[in-house]
Amino acid sequence: MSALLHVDGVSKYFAMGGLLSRTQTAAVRDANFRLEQGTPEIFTIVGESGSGKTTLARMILGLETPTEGEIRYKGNPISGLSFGAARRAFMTDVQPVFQNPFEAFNPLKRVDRYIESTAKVFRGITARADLDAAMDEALASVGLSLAEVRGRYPHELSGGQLQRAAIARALVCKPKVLIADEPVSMVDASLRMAIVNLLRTLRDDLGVSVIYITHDLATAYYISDRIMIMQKGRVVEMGAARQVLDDPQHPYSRLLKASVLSVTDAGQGNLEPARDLMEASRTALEHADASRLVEQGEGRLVRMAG
Amino acid sequence: MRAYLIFALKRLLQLAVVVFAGVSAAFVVAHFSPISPIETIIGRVAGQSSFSPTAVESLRQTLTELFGYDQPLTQQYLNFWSRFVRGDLGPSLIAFPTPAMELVMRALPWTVGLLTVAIIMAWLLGNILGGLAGYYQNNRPLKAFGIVAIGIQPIPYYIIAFLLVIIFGYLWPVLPISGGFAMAVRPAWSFDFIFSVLHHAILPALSLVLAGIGTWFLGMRALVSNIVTEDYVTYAELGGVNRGTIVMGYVTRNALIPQLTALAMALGGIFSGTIITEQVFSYPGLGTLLIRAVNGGDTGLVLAVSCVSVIAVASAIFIIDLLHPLLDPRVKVG
Amino acid sequence: MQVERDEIYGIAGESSSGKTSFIKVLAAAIRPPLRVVGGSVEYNFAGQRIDSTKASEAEIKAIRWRHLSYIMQGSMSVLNPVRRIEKTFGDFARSPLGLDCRAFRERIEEHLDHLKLPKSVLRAYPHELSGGMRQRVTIGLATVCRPEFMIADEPTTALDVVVQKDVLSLLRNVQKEMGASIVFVTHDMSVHANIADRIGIIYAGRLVEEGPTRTLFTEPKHPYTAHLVASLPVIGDTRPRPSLEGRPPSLADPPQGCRFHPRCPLAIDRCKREVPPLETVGTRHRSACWRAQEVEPLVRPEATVAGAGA
Amino acid sequence: MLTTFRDLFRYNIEFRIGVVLVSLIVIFSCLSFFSPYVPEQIYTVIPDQPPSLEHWFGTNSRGQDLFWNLTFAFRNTLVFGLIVAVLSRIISIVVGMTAGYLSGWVDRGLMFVNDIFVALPIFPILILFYFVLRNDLDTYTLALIMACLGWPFDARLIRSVGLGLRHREFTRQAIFAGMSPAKIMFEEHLPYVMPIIFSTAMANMIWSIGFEVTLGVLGFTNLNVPTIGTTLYWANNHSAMVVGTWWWVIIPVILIILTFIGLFLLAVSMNEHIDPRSRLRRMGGGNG
Repeated sequence: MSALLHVDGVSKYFAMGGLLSRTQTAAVRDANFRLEQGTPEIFTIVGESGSGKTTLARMILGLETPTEGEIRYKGNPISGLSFGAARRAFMTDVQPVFQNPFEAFNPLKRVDRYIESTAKVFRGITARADLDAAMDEALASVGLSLAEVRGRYPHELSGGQLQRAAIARALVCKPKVLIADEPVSMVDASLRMAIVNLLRTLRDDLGVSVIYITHDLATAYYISDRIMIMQKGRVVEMGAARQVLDDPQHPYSRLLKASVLSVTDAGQGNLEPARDLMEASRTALEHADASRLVEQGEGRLVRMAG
Repeated sequence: MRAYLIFALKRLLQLAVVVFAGVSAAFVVAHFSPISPIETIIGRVAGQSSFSPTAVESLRQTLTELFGYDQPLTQQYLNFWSRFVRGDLGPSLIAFPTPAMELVMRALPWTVGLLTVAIIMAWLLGNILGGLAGYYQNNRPLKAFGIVAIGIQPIPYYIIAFLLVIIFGYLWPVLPISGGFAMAVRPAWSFDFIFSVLHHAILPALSLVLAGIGTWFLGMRALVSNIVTEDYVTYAELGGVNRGTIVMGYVTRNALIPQLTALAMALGGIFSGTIITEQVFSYPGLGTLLIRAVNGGDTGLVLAVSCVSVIAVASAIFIIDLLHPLLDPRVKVG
Repeated sequence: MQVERDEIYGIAGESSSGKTSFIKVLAAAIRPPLRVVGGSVEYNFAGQRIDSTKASEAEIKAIRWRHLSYIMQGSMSVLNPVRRIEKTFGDFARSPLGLDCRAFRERIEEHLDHLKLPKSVLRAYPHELSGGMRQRVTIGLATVCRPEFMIADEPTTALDVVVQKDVLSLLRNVQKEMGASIVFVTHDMSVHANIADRIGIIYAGRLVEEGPTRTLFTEPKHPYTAHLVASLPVIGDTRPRPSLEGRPPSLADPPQGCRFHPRCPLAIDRCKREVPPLETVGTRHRSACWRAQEVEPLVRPEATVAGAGA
Repeated sequence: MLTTFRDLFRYNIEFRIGVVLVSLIVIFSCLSFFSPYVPEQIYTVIPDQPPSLEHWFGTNSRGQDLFWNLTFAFRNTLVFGLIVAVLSRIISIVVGMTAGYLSGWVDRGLMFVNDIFVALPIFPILILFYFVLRNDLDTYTLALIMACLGWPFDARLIRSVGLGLRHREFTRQAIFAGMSPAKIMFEEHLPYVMPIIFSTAMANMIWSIGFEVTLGVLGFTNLNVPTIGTTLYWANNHSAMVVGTWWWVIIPVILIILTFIGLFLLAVSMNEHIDPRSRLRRMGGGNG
């Protein structure tokens, strides 16, 4: 099998401070993973704020250049494609969905403007009827219709509708990979599952691979095929989602799981923080420089000392 | 402390660049003058009075060096800088043979004094009143002051000074409208002299305060009326914190930070306003000197005033910038 | 609704459901253009009754912080950015506590120590602390006078999961120890599940259901609650989760009758015309639905998991 | 943009007063096209006549009808202010938007230049230009110089708006919808900057006209062209206040103050409309 997307030893350092007192912080350190061609999956990157998950997503989208390593799409490195045809071809295949649906569209412009622009630029459609057909098809796949969206301004749609319109915008150019950065964290609870379920439909029905970036282990467990857990820029554990979350190995993964507020024992007031796991994950972070990812079989990787 | 020093050093670098750019610009503008100044000036000086040939020769030499048409451009530029650093821009023309720099240095304290007093008064008064007006939005006198401020604020310095001259010079002549001190008083550290200086400074200072206070008042009022809706103010009110503490420690304290930045940004403009005002009141500062120099065709003096102005303003901005981190703990020093 | 002593009452609702306005009423923080149209909020502090919608400024000021304190949303913006934590403590707690400088300082240090916060935070500015630290400081600030009643508005929303759990547990412990009551507002049902004793669900400005936490999660009697509870995914459970269609109504122009009817799968004609009253449907359990008895949990909790939790 | 103006006119009394004042001044200056006199000619009427039915604003010591002369003066001054405002708006939009959207080194470079311009005391520099150019310093040259000096405050403001917009999600949405940087800057972002451009244009006119008047009064412009500044110059030159021809001074001063207040009210009300926080300081910043 050939790789669709290959993140190969990618690190990103940000320079802090000015000319005289420059320090470097690593947002992402040596991240490796690949999505295969022909097998669409939901690949989840989990981490808290500051874990580097968003930076990694930005690098995959080509918005940020890795300091080390390389990201290849269908074998071609994506860095350096800032403008031009190659960049356009890449953007046709890899599309983003952002966090805040209320911010996803310019409040002063109509929503369909973006869907139309995507269809025009990336699929080269020019005829009015073809454009409408392409837009309607994309909107239908997210449970909306062109009639509902055409001529509407963002404030006329609900958060759930906007997020679906944003996904439709990405789908209009028939991408292979969708990068969804916290797509439901700003959506109201009653509308949230509609979006999450939609991501699953995209994988199953349209064959789109989704890189789902989240801090929420519960939805990750619910929809992901594979999962990658990041702590302060480092991948600490990776593997099949159910397997990893049912039985996390790395102390940090275990801490994250232990910190999820369970609803199954509602009303029990079970709030004791897992102090021992906090300590263990802190220790693991301190010794992270001398650790490496160890293969555990079935594609499962766990960061271990030594 | 070390971080602060690094921060200060960086600002110093910025100051140096501004001074360099400003002085260079002055040189370039003077250099590309279509008028050839040297012989015109020599001719005028020599024709008007009977100076000693050596003085005339020294003037010719200075001017040749300053404008230095006999040398390559880079050399002229370097010469200009070396003279500038030594503080020697040649003798002035209007008060020949007093060095131009000496005239500038004599005028500088007047301008700086007037400017400092006027800025501090306008800034403090405007901010205090504006802060109160922003917090007590239904207070009638403060509302009325706001309307007056909107009326006065856009009037340029010159017109305000001019109006004051009309009022206190012609309609109700109670204050001196010209000069830095009375002719009859000798400059000394005497009560009479100081009183006379203060007396003469009232109108110029008043016109500067009038021109400036509206800006600060309106700016502060807008800022404060925003800050009172901030969470930390709401929270303090919910917490039953003292009114006085909220107004001073929460609202005003936070609003002062952007107002200080605004002061640094406005300084160039205020300086221009000051020298315009000086000219109207014949105040013995840089402004009056500059106009005299222009009317007298005194290139060296015009250059000296321009360059010193650039340095003065840039240094003042530098000092305000240094205060900034002391007022705002969030500014990253370093 | 009533909030008892020594309990945490959770208020859940989506964005623009009116929960923020509601707690403003509780906190006596209503300012124009907002206006209390009717009703009253009665507190019973140390035997004294006070109605926060009618009490004078001075009366309110007298109970503030001593009896009634707040933990606000967004820990970054509730602390004055140019004031050291120490001074902020002084501003809020100095006069209610009525202690002299030394004793006050000792009291605060003791209190912080109790909350497992280092003394050094007193010398810090808010921006120098992490999000979790800041939230702990605001909890410290709200509890230093040992008030009887606290209002907590989304206190953990911006925090990461690990820190969130830590902060919640701190809040819970402080509350238990002081025997205070807390009205806890958040949209996150999983937070409610773990901290609240009872929960009130607000939809489009109305209280639609109220009951003990466990009951609401296992036997919701309002279709909206049923959806909210069912849409929460659980680790170890991959059954499909239902989602709710439509959008929350605008408060300026709410639908006639039951405000939930346009989105409700159980809606009947009556729901479109008549507003359902809040009626008792079980022990301390009330619901505003014409068909409350027919509401079933949409996803049955797995017996084993529920058993393990009990 | 049009609805913004309509709302402002309906709800904001300051804006309404501003519109009325500025309209009156514009109409007044447009009357110059119907003037029976040629502005450069002197001694066409009896000098030193106080205001009367025949000469509404009186006549000056140079034998000119003040009413018609002032229509020319205001036209020239307003046109000058407009040229400066338009030119400096163009510079500040280009610099501000580019710095804000592209950020990085481009931004740092442009803002460095910007900071130098902010720190320069403009008046001595204008004087220096006059000193060098003398009579070559006509209205258009002066307007060009002023435009080159009058953009940095506003460029910085536009940049900060652009910088904020750049990080909004809809900008990234636009990038991935295949829009070019130019399209994003001028179609997606420009609408947000338009109110600022309008508001700062008013403030900029106050600023440039203030300097023009000052230079004119000091006699540092072409004195044969009637402007507000030269009008006051000639009044001073003939010691109008001493001689008693007060109308020669008072009327232009009142009119120019009304102009300034009108422009200022437009700027302020627009500014408050955008965001009360976006500061008023620029207006005082370069007040001359």
